[in-house]
Amino acid sequence: MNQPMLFVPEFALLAGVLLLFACTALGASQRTTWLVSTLSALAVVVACLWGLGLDGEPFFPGIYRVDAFSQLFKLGVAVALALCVLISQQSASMRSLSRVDAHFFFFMSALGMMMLASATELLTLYIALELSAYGLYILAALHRHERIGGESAAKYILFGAAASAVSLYGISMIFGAAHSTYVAAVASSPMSPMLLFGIVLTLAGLLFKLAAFPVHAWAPDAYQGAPHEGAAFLGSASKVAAVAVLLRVLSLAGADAEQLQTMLLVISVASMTLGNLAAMVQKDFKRLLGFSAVAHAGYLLIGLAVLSPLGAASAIFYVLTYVPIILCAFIVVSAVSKHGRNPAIADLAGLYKRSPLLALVLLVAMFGLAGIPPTPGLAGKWFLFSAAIDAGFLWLVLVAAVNATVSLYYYLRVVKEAYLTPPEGYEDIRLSPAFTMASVFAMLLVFFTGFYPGPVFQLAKEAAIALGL
Amino acid sequence: MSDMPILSIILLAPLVAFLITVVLPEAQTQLIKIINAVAGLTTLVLALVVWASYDKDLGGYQMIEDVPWVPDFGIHYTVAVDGISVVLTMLTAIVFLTGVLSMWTLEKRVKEYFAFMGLLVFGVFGVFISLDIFVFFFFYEVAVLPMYPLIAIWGSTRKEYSAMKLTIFLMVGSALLFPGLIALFVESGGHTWNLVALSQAGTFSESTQIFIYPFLYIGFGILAGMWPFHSWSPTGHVAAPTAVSMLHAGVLMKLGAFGILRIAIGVLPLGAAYWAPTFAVLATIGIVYGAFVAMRQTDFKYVIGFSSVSHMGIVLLGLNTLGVDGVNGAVFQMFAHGIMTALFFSAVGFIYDQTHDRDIRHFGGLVGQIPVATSFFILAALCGMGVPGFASFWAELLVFIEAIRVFPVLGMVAIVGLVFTAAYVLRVLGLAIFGPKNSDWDELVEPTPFLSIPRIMLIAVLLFFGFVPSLMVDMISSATHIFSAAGASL
Amino acid sequence: MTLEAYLLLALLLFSMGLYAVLARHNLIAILIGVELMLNAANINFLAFNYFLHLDPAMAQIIVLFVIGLAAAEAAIALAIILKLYRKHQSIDVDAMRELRG
Amino acid sequence: MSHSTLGLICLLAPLTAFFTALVGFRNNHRAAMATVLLSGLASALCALLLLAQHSPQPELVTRSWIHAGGVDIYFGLLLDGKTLIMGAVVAVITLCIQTYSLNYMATDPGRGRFFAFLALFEWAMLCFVYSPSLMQTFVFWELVGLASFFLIGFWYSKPSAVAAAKKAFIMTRIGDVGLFIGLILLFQSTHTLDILRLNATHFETTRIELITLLLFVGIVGKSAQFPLHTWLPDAMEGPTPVSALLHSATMVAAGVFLFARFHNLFMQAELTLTIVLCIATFTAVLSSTMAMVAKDMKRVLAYSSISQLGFMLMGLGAGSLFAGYFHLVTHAVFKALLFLCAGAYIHHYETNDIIAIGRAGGRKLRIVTAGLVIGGAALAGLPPLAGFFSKELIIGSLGHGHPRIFVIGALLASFMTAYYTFRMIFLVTRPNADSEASPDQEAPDHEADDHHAEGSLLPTHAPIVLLTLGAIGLGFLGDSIARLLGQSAHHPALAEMAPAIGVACFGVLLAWLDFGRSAAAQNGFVSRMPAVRRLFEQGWYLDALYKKLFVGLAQAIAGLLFGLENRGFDGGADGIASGTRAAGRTAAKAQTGRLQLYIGTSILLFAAAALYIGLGASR
Repeated sequence: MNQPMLFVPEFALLAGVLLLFACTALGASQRTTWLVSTLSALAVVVACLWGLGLDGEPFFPGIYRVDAFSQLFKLGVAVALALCVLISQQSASMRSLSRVDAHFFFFMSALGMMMLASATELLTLYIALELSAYGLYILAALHRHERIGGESAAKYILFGAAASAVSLYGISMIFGAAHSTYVAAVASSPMSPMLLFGIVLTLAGLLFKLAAFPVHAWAPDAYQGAPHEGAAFLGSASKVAAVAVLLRVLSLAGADAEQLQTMLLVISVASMTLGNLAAMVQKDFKRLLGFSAVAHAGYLLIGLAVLSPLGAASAIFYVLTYVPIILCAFIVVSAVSKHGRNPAIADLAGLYKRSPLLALVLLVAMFGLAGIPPTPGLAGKWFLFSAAIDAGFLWLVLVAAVNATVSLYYYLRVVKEAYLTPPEGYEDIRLSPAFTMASVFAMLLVFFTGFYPGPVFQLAKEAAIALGL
Repeated sequence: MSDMPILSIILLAPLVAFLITVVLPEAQTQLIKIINAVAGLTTLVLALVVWASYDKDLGGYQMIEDVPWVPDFGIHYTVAVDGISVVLTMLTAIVFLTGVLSMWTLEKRVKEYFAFMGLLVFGVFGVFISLDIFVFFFFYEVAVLPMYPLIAIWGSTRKEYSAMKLTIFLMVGSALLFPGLIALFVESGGHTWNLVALSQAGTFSESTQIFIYPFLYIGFGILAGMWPFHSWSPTGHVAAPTAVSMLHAGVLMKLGAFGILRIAIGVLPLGAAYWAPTFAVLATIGIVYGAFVAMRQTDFKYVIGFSSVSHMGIVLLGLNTLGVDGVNGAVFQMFAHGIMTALFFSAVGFIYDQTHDRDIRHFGGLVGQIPVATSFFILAALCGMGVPGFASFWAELLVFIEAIRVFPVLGMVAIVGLVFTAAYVLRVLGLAIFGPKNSDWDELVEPTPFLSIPRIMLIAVLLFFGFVPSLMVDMISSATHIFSAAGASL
Repeated sequence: MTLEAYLLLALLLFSMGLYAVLARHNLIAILIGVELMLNAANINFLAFNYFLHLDPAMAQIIVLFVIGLAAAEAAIALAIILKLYRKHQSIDVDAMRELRG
Repeated sequence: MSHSTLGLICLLAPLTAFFTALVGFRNNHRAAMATVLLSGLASALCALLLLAQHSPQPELVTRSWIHAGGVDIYFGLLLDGKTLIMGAVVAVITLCIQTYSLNYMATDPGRGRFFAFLALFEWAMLCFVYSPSLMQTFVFWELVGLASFFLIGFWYSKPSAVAAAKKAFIMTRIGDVGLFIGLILLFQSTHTLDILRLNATHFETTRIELITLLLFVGIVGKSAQFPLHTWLPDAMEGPTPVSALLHSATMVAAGVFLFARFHNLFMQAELTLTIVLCIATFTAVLSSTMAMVAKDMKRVLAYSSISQLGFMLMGLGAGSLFAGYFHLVTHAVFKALLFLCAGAYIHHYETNDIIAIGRAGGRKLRIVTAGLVIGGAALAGLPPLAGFFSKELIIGSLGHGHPRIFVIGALLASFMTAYYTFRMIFLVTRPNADSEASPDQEAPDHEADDHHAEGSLLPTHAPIVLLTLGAIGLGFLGDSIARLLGQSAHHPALAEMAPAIGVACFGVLLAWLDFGRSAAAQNGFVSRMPAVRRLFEQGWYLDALYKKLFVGLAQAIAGLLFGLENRGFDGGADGIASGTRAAGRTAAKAQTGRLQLYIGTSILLFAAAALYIGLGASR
């Protein structure tokens, strides 16, 4: 394969970035920008689909790997990106001045995420991590109702910067212990306390991206404070990228780090329990999703902690199928939101009457998050739990399953609000074609993967094998 | 006929009805009802075809369809029927059709109602015919969750609380099933989810079986209304609308018992043998407990709800005997109880729809006011008491015969429970159906012939298998004769 | 000086940065603390590179990149802090307690 | 016609009639009644034909019902002496009562339903009688109970009738449980439920004693023996033909019939037989005492039924199949007669009170009164009526090798039977002139007469006459019945009979002194002892005791479990739920909003983890 061809998905994305930059610079209208951005995102999806089979190292050896693993994650990011820009036509929750710029930041951040999936060198990884984060920091700050937007963004960036500093400090120790920043070299170097020390500290920054305990506190705030589309991107693409990079880094920790596994298991249990419990009492729908994201980080960490090929494949499957599900939720958030305000759970009242399609989308999202078939949530949990039991962690599965039960309580509360409460005092919602399209597309993805998880799992498994586990 | 994927067609019929219902505009209520009735009729006809074409002498799993689903994880879409599945598929089809017909007068949010119901039935069919653990669980969850909106939207009496309670209880059951079911796969070497392959003797060591079995038994048992995890069931019954109660008690609770039989006992016979005495005690407590609590209830549906706890106790006791007659009886009881409870709820629902009252003390002498409608209730009550001539008599007989053999004391206690069953059933009859009439309800009207159809169908089935039980027992025992060998070796 | 001394220096710098992050009330001071932490990592890189006799370009490239990234990060953070200041008329971290629970 | 065809007609005619009458002719009483009557006629004819054509060997017609696993259940007909006699008795008496009901129920709005359930009862009873297997016996035993439930509770708007029906069903159900367990144990011991084969089986002692005791529990329930006898008097809440048919002549006899059916088994169990004798004797005496003070005509007859059933069981328990069985047959006839007569009075005078009937001029219904006297005499065991022969045989069989206490008990009961029977007869036929009877009371009499003159009296009188003839003549058929049963008829010597005749005559005499003679105060010797009278009137307070003890206990347990359900299970689940929500609130509080706290905790935890892991690896 021709070397530059390996970079096609990134090129497509880069082209999108440049186009959008041009739009911003030339003062294009909001509608034009949206069209350009949507078409570019579509092109990126196509490029990623085309690029699924690519394999090779485009630049210097050992720095940037294009393989089944990276390409699958790029596809995930691209799909998330496409859906997010598709619903950003109005962006009622953003300041009107930023609505054009937001698309640029989407693409920038997505570029960083795609590179994260391929990075096999720690500096590259760090740069990609930061690149992906900057766009998100800015997006998080664009909420029209700035009071919470400013606070959440400030907390997000300062917390993120501190975490990334810790990460970098960790990377410096890995560098010192392994004498190299290449993942392959680190993986083959002898295990030393300093190396492990470095790995743990590096993980701090990466777990921050996943919103796992104890670096989860930004998530509910940022979900709540970011404009809806930004939060959607934060909740979907960022999660994908986080899993990608965590899998890369953990695969270099090797198999003999039993304590590392213990730590990840503790983090997993703490994340899911804390996230689910706190989500139960939330009133703001987006904040609820933020806490639920913490809980899902916990589920994902099961696969990451087990770190068997099956565990990795399950985590990949889970996070990829999680994308359309969480986007379903944010589509509803965005569509229900009035004048860009954050919808409380009570604002979902009577959705079945106000917009049956949205109600269905919400139902799919909630069932998906709760792991109820025919959404892929069940298959995802099933695979993750299989990996855990395969590794001998029956108790973990029990804890996770009880957690899933708790989570059902608040997901059903949302469903109840949408389907039971009469729509008094709320007017009907007219969906724009873009929203209808996004809804249908996201639901199709959910149902396809739910009814027929085979192909995606196959891709996930190939990705896990490509990871070298 | 043999190369037609008849099981998949049965499975897909409610799904197709679901999809059409979702697509149709909300105002087309009549069309939606007709489509669902057609789907119900289709499944019933096909279930009859399956019944007729199942070769009882050959036994085992027949009409197998096998398609890789998640090949990288050994998951196959494998469906097949044995004698037990045939019976339960038939039960589901009957309850589906009669459930649709019972809700013919529904006017509130018709489209969504039938959509959820179609989804639920789809899941139930899937459970009864699947042979792959993942597929089984997939359908199991599909069947359980629509109960939430069905009860919460169309129910009555603390409907949201009940719906949530029911769902959470069942999810706790699932929480136990997750580790239990997956452990089967892992412990067997991680190659297959196929139930037949996993059932091979020697797949699991005895200690493994003993460890995993309670996860599965309790996990499924919660859905089967197993004492002491039963309290979701009466609450749910009371809150649910008629057809949902019918499906809930008629079919859904059977999923739990079926899961115990097919997976817990089928795959882990040694574990079952180890735990059987313990769980038989719980089942017996359930029988007597349900009857006693039913004696104090004042709501029609609570009485029926606790009678379900009691009757499902009989099913569970039968399963725990691990003997061929006990299991035959248990499966027969699943069927009979399914039809009977559907009839019960259908009859009560008819009365409730007119009166919006279910307190038995507010009624009296109903039989004089609406003799036809109450006669449905009386017949269901007789069946509930295990009166001969109704299907449940034979079911209970078989269970008790085996129970006395295996657990003499428990068996006797369970039989003594029959007295209390009679007591609470007659209490309801005496208070509400007979006795001095309450002239508040003089204006009650009889069901139209069309509305009587589903009830008459259910009665006909009960009487038919009450008079010709051999048809049923032959079918069931074509699957359980394998069981007897297993039982003997224990 | 030995490697250990440099590492200790870096650790000290990191701790000072961390102290600033945790103890200062001013958001900009917190940001500066983060910069200190990043520079601690930079010292680590250079020290390791020097004492372990690795390819001399490696750590320099890393450090240059990190400085660039830190600057970009600081720019974004300052922008956000500025925005916050406009709304709240304060950049005290204790004033940012609306999002909780 | 072959025997199987006859048998099938005999069994299926009532079933068909039941469904036709109940469902088909729901709104057409005439057609329903006609159908049922026709089916009754057909059954009676077939049963009689079968009896006439009996062969010495038992015949078996069966069809498999369930065959699976270890269970093989079949249905069919067993034609031997016991079943043929009983079948004929049941069919004929049912026919008589159906005919009688034509008048009795003529104006009842639910008469179609009434006849339908009569047909259901007949079907169940005949299938029970002709049953070749214990399984079938049990099935129809239950169905007989069910039919009886519906017939007792026929006037469903009367709370007392509903309560009586419920009581009857539950109390017999208690017995059924015993029978059911016994059946299952029997099946497990022998792997068959075939009656002929069971009777030919020899058992190990303890096992058969357990099994027969359980079977006897069922008999106690169904045949209303102490301590489960209290439902029978209440069952008189049903229409009188029902009482005649079910609760005196046939249904309650089912228990005794079952005993006779398994006589061979019971004979193997010494202990059971002793218990049977004790209970039967005690019941006979106990219920006779209650009959002596009862004022309700139907209640008197009901108590007498209980005591006569006790007599039958005494005979059977004493080892004489023939004695018990013979009494079963004769009792069925004369008790049905007595009830029909009672029904005629009650229907005519619209009261159940014996004294009121007498004062209203009961003896004016001549045919009825004749029937009452003859039936009563038969009941009292006066020669040469039917009851005399059978009762003599029972007392005679008790005399052989059994403790004297049983004979004394039997004689005591026999004496009381004669006393209370003639008390009733005298109260009806010789009303006290000094009583408060005023000429006005004649008036409703005439009205009633006119009222009934509209319909023919034939349906009322024909059965009475027929049964009167039976009560007179049946006693002389003892030998043929014995032959059919395969037993030798034992004719007790006069010396043996003397005490029994003596006590019976003494009883009649005493009744004459207390009630019959013109100067009598019509206040029995029992009534002169108020404490005893109250005791007897209240049925020895057993009903109250049961109500307090068992019903109260059951309700207490139910209440306890009800509370457990609500507070324990429901409350527990709700408690867990609210606990989780509280945990949720606490967890949400951990999100303090303090950025520095977030960062500090995170870095602290990660540093700790790094140290733990790093140092752990170096160890």
